Amino acid sequence: MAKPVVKKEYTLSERIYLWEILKGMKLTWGHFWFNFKACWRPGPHTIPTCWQYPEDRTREISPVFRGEHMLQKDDKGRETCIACGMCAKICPAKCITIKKGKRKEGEEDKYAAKTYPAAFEVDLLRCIFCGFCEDACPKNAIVLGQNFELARYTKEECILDKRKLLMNYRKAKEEGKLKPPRKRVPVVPAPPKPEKDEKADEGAEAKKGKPAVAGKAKKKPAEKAESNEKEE
Amino acid sequence: MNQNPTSQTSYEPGNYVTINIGPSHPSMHGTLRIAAVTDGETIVKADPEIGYLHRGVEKLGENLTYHQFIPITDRLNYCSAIPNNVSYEMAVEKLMGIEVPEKAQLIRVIMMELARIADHQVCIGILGVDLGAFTPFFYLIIQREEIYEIFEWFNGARLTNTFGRIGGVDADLPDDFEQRWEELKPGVRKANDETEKLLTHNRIWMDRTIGISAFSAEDALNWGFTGPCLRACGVKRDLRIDEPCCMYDKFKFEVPVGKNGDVFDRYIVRMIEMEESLKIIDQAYKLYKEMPPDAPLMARVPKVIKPPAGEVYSALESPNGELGFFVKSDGSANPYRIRIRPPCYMMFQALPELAEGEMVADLIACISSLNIIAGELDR
Amino acid sequence: MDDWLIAIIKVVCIWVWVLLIAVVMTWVERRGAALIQDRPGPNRAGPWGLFQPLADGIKLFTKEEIIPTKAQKLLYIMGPLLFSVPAFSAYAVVPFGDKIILGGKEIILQVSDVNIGFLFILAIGSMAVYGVILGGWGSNNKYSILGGLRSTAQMVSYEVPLGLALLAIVFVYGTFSLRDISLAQQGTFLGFLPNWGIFKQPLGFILFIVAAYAEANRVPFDLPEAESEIVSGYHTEYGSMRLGLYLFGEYVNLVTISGVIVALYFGSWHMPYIDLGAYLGPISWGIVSFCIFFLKVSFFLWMFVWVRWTLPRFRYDQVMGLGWRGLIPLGLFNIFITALFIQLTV
Amino acid sequence: MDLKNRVEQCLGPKNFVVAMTECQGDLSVEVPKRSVVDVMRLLRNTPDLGFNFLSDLLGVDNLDLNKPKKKPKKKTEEGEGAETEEEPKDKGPSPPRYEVVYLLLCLERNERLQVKVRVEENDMEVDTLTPVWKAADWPEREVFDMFGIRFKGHPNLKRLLMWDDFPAHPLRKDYPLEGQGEERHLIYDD
Repeated sequence: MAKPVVKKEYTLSERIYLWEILKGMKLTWGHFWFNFKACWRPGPHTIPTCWQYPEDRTREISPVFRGEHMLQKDDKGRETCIACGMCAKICPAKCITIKKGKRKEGEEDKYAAKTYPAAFEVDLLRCIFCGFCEDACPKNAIVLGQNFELARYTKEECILDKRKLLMNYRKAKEEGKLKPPRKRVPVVPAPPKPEKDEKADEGAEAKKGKPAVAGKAKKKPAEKAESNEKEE
Repeated sequence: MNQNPTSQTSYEPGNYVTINIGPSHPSMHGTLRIAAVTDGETIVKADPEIGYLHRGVEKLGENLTYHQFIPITDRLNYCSAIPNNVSYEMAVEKLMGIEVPEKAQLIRVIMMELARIADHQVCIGILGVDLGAFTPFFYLIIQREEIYEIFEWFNGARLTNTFGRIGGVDADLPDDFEQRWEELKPGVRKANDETEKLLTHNRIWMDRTIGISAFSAEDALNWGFTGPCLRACGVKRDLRIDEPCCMYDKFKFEVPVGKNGDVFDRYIVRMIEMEESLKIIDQAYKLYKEMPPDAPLMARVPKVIKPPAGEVYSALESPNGELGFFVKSDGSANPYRIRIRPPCYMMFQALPELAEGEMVADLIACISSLNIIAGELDR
Repeated sequence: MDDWLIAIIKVVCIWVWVLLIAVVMTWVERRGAALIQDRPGPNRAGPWGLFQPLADGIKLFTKEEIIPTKAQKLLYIMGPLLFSVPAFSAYAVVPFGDKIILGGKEIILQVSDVNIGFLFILAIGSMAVYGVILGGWGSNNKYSILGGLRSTAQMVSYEVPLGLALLAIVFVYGTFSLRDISLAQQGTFLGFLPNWGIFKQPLGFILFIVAAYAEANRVPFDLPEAESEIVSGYHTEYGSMRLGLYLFGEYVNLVTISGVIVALYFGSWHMPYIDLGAYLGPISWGIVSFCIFFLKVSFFLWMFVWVRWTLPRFRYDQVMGLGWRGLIPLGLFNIFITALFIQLTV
Repeated sequence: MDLKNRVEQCLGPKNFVVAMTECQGDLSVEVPKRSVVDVMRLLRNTPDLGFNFLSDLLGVDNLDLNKPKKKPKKKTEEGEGAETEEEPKDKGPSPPRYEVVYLLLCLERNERLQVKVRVEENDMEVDTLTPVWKAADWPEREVFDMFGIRFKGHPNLKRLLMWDDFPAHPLRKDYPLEGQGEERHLIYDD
């Protein structure tokens, strides 16, 4: 297939290579000189755009960063997780396994709710750090912290059990890097008169020839969502 | 295995050298392979082969719930994950008939345009690197880092954002967004300026890009080109204007159009688009600030998403072009079929025609300027 | 006997010195590139990363030597040697200072003052082509052979404008010896300019420097090792110190070229306007002239780095076009003008 | 005149329309398999349609939809998306297993149209669209790769994403998500 013919129209300064080359060299010299001066600054963070990583940890990490997981405790030092399994269910990578345990007498200072996770494992090798578990958690128990140094030597170390998850929490608390509770985004308020709307909906559906079954099926989850909001 | 009758007769074996470029080659964007039959340095026939990064994303989608597929879309075009997320979310929203709140749409626009800038920066930077100019790449990539910083402070991830949820967005803009944005704007403009100074009028650059792999508008449409590469051919088509979604119709911006459809035009179109994106973000942020702070960000969406049975196709102007998702639902919680229409897939299949008669060095420039992302290409 | 001893000392000294510069150049290149590109570059090994070349050298020496199974073994081994030996030997005729008087004996700061210095450089420079083409051919790799062929074509073509530029210089100074040309650049020209070659041959200088960049395979003429197209050209298959020899050879070439540029066009060891030799003693002048010379050389070495990180790279046919259609006519024109000028003035 | 009527006017007289459905504003036309190229040419060249851009081409495996136990449920769902009366073929004993969907776009009016072709399991061959749009090249290869639907007259119909001697067609519904161990075969048999 014939290719379209392209006409080159160069100006004189473009035609003689040197002028534009010198302009470019002036620009790169500017960068060189700026950075050359910056090189002599004291401390590890010399050139403004680069962090000398292991030494220089001054870079601020976002408070909502999605790093290594942790299991949070409440103010009284009790585990907040109720082992409902929402996180395990929503996880796209299926990296969370939870075993449910029932709180016994005398463990009220250890666990906040009646149920607690007897085992809680997060497989870091599978995790994709999407943050859906945080989103799904009704108690704000599982949280993705600010730790981004995830390299480990063995595969076993990459599986975070409950002990490690709680340790992560303790470490974050000591460093004052606890994640603020996730802000729930405002949702469009429910329509003001649900009964009437439902009727209208049904009417519309009937007009369209939609069977009522589908309408009901559609309605149910919405109700669920409402009830969830109330809980919160 | 070769069932192509023309491909065997179009060149006589023996007189030519077949150069195998890729799958691991310094200038391959991801893992692609091009078997180039060359006559000296001139390419007689370039035969692209893909699939080295095939991860079965479409099959995977059939086995995940609608929400769980969002992080998978991050991994399509990893240079700009946000348009992928939004495009998929829009497809599901269309299927369910959900109206996304305006504020959420504005946040989507802001983030998508930031991602567009980031994507174009990478594309132009890599184009420079492939043509031997290393330095602009760094000037651009530093600004991309700043954009990623905004992403990080928005919802906690830099590259694979998992932006938004079906029916809205997952977070509001951070409080310091305005400050960061005001800092970012001059930085991006400066980096673009410097890139222009180093490249645009440099005769070496012009010689290397003008007239290389030029494509006519008819050919481009025939081959399914979209996005900057189609606009470089002179077709004024931008889904942001032609099929406005996410309130794109409320913003004023120019759609740059090229003339020849060569590498240089693609480069220039991308350069101008970055500037236009900055303008769009400015306007969108102004609208965003006018919204009440507690305006809803999520539509009312059931916890378990079960769209009614049906099939929709919804497309969006991603940095590379038309990124479409075809979602078919059977009424259950898992999508029945998800088809991704990646923009660079359609463009890469035209490579034999684009590269024919060019030189080996131009083949590299051509691939770079098409902005092939293997994650998107192979899915 | 003394002459022999002095010659051997000079050879060893200059060999070590050039090698040292080449080694430091690898550091300068990486650090300079980094600073141009807003990043710090190698800064871990030693102060400011100065020991980085050392670390690289150790790495290259201790790496396993691999010869590809289907390589032409002899050619494969000969390639880097043929490339690096001419690179080192070309410096023999380039001066590096005026002269030193030790114990009443005048020692010129140059390995040997050959009266056909130019021809020697051109001849030895063309030898390097064999290293590249043999290495590329012997590797039995398509990228290597492409790189080798590109390099050969380019080096052979650009020797012509290089020679033409040098010819014009010969017209001006009437000698082939670099030392004589250096000596002739003392004083002032037209009363206010230093009596340097660049002011007598501005066009020739541009031709020479462009052709020299092409000869040294540096950006924007680095097609033989264009890593985005042909991986790394003729040394794709090389590893360990064989690769090191290619890399060092390139930097040594840069030192030689910079030395020639300074000697021909930038007044060699002369300071502009001031004749320091008249004020200093014979030994101190020798050292000072050496320093001046290498200050100038280091500027041109830096130019190589600077240009490399500013420009994109040419395409093969464009390089050839520039050489044959651009530089050679210009070179002929330059020779014509020079000859005309000399004819009219003398 | 809206798109649906125009499409019907264009294709109707030649009996090209098998069914027409609409889902959330996306119009889809089912056409007979043998005349797909004619339909495309017609859609492309009719002035008031002008679908001159092939946006995408994809395959769908309806195995799970056609399963007998799901049948009653499926009926209602089909009805929800569109007018039930226009689905005569589905009520037959064994609906064709595969679909090839062509996504067309009219650049002038920004209208989109889905064109569907049903492919029976025992006759998995569709005419290629490459003479009409070159853009159909790789998508057709991919559909062949993923579903095993062959395209008659395609210039280079070989696998696109999977390797050449891959034994299965992975996007079929009866192919397990985690594969059948083909990669092991690849490692040991070479």
